[in-house]
Amino acid sequence: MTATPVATPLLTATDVTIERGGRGLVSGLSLQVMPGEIWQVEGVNGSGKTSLLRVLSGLSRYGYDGQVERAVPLLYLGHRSAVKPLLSPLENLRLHPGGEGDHTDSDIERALAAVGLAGFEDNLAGTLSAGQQRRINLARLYLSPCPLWILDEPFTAIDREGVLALEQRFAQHAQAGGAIVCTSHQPLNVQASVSRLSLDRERAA
Amino acid sequence: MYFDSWQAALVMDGHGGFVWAAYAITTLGVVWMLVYPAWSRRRALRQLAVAVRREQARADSAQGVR
Amino acid sequence: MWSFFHKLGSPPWLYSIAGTILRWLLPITLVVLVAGAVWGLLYTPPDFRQGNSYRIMYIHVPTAVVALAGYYVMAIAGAISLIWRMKMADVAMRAAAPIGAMLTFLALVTGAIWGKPTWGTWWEWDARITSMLVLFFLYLGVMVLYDAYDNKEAAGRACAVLSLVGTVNIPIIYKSVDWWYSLHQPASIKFTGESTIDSSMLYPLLLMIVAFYALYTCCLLMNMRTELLRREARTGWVRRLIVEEGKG
Amino acid sequence: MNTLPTVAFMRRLLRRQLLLALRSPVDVANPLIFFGMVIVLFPIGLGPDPVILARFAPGILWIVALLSSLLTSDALFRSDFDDGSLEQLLLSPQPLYLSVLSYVLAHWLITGLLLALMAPLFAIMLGLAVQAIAPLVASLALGTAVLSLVGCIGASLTVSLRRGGMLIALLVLPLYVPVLIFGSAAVQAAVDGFSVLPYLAILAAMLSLGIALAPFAIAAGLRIGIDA
Repeated sequence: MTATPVATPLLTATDVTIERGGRGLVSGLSLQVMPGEIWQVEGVNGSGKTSLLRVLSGLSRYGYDGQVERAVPLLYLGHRSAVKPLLSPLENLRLHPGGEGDHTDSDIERALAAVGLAGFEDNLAGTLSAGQQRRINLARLYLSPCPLWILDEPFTAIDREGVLALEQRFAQHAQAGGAIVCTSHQPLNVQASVSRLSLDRERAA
Repeated sequence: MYFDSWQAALVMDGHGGFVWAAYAITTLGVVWMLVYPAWSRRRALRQLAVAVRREQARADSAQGVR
Repeated sequence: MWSFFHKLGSPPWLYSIAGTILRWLLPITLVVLVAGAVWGLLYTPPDFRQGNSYRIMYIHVPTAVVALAGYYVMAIAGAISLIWRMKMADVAMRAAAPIGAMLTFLALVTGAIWGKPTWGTWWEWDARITSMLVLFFLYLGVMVLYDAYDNKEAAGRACAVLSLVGTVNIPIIYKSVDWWYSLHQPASIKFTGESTIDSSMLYPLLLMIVAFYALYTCCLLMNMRTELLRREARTGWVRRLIVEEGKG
Repeated sequence: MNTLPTVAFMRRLLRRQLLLALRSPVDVANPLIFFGMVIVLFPIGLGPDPVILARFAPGILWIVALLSSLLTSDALFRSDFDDGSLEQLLLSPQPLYLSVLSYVLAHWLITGLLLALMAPLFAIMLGLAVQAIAPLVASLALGTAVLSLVGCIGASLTVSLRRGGMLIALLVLPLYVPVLIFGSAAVQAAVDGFSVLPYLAILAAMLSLGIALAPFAIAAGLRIGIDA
């Protein structure tokens, strides 16, 4: 996807204010995510990272003030891995409620191999470990055509090689003109410009 | 008045018990519908007053301590 | 007009306007209620078929009518809060539920008492009473659902959806219960569907219906004021209010 | 960007629900076992006299079918809500209004239709007149579809609540009343030898009203539940 002449932002959030249980988590946040950018949202636990991501992804439509517009379809990977234990990884991705196009079995197998699940395609997801189940979810990063990714702590329960592979995938996605907004407790070392958004500074300001 | 005496009004040719019972229960209901909100508003105000006073005390003690 | 609609959204303004309305509406309501009751009880002739027991109609019919209307008021408030996201409409819906439930309960009790002299049983599965019972459960459903949610804003929205679903279903429930009653019960005394009601009985009934509508409005406004206080507890205008009430 | 056409996406969701149901046959069998067990309670409670049982059979069969359908509506969205699939569904580009219909259809196929097909067995046990068995199956098949739609509304409003099970019954049972009225009346009419078509027509009318309106409430309920 060549960068369009004047880069239109994939995601624009204007003056977003989120309050949870009386505590002001985010106030007056404005954000523009341009193609090729990777944003890392930092903050201590409970600083509202997940709430912000849910608002940016359009999952929570109430409970916040301000405007969020998404110009492109979105891939959201949350804390929970959206994997049905009774289905095999192959079936999980083939029948995914995410609504993306139909993927051929070979695409799915290639994606599962990329996240290190080669050979596990047909066991029931219930028999796999928690880390492996999260990888089924992460396999969607290799399948989904959506340019905008919003990832909530994608690296939890993933070992070191897995993290490295994912960081390469992030860089590749950013270079291809996609954009990523993610939260993570460890700094991202990616061959791309990473913009940081710290929710602690936001609240302190 | 349709009834010639209070006695007749009470008895209502035998139906008085039902009629007056129904009116009594409805009166209780109406009284409850009117009294409950007023009472709960005053209670809410009292609770808020206590909360404000406690906040004040906390703020003063914080100043005092520093 | 638009400024009025906008102002309706500001809690302190609504709190004070409700107060002023109540100051004159409440006494009028009480007077009309007592007048209607006395008129219906003592100054109207008995019904040639049912004798004096029909006097319960002067409280059964108004409570039933306003209870049903109350459900629609609640649903409309819910719809406004859901569609235009007006907090005040959510307050109104929250305040309307218990009043409607109480009115439905009163309608059921007075209907049951009225049934004893008319049919000889305390509970007669008459069409109107059965539909009223279903309406009572609809009210309970809304109140229980509100209580089940921890996040009270989500609770308000969920109740708005439920009460809208309820309003769509109420006409269907009433029609099907009417049909069900006529299927199993040959047309005996049609309970409240008095075909022609003598004018001497009609006027007190209309007066009582107006009285109960006024009562509903008063209770709604009073409940809304309490609800406003609870929701706006940390704002400045409530603080000033507490200070005034403290001195007053 | 090849998002799936809506109908294909609905078919995918339906296949997914049915595959999940097949993978846990116990969940499919539960409502049927419940249906059978509760039917057995009535002769024990009312006495074995076939005349009494036959007279109440239409009502009993319909009430128990209604309760079985209610029993299973709590689990409709709960497992998807717990493992995060529901979030993905809400974020999918396809209209939620149509996606929830495949959930309802799956629930009806798994519980409603199976109940209707099993009902003749229990009808015979209760001594229902033979000519009323076919109308019973027809009215149950139609009626449980409406029950699934309304049950789905209850499920979506309580999806985020921990103890949603009992709460659904209170929310949804008042809305079941019209379906029960015309469903049992259809079977009663068949017993008395009258034509069943008008009742089935009314049930079908309720079904079409439900298909048109219920998804709005279900979609709204899910969006509210996810955000609670």
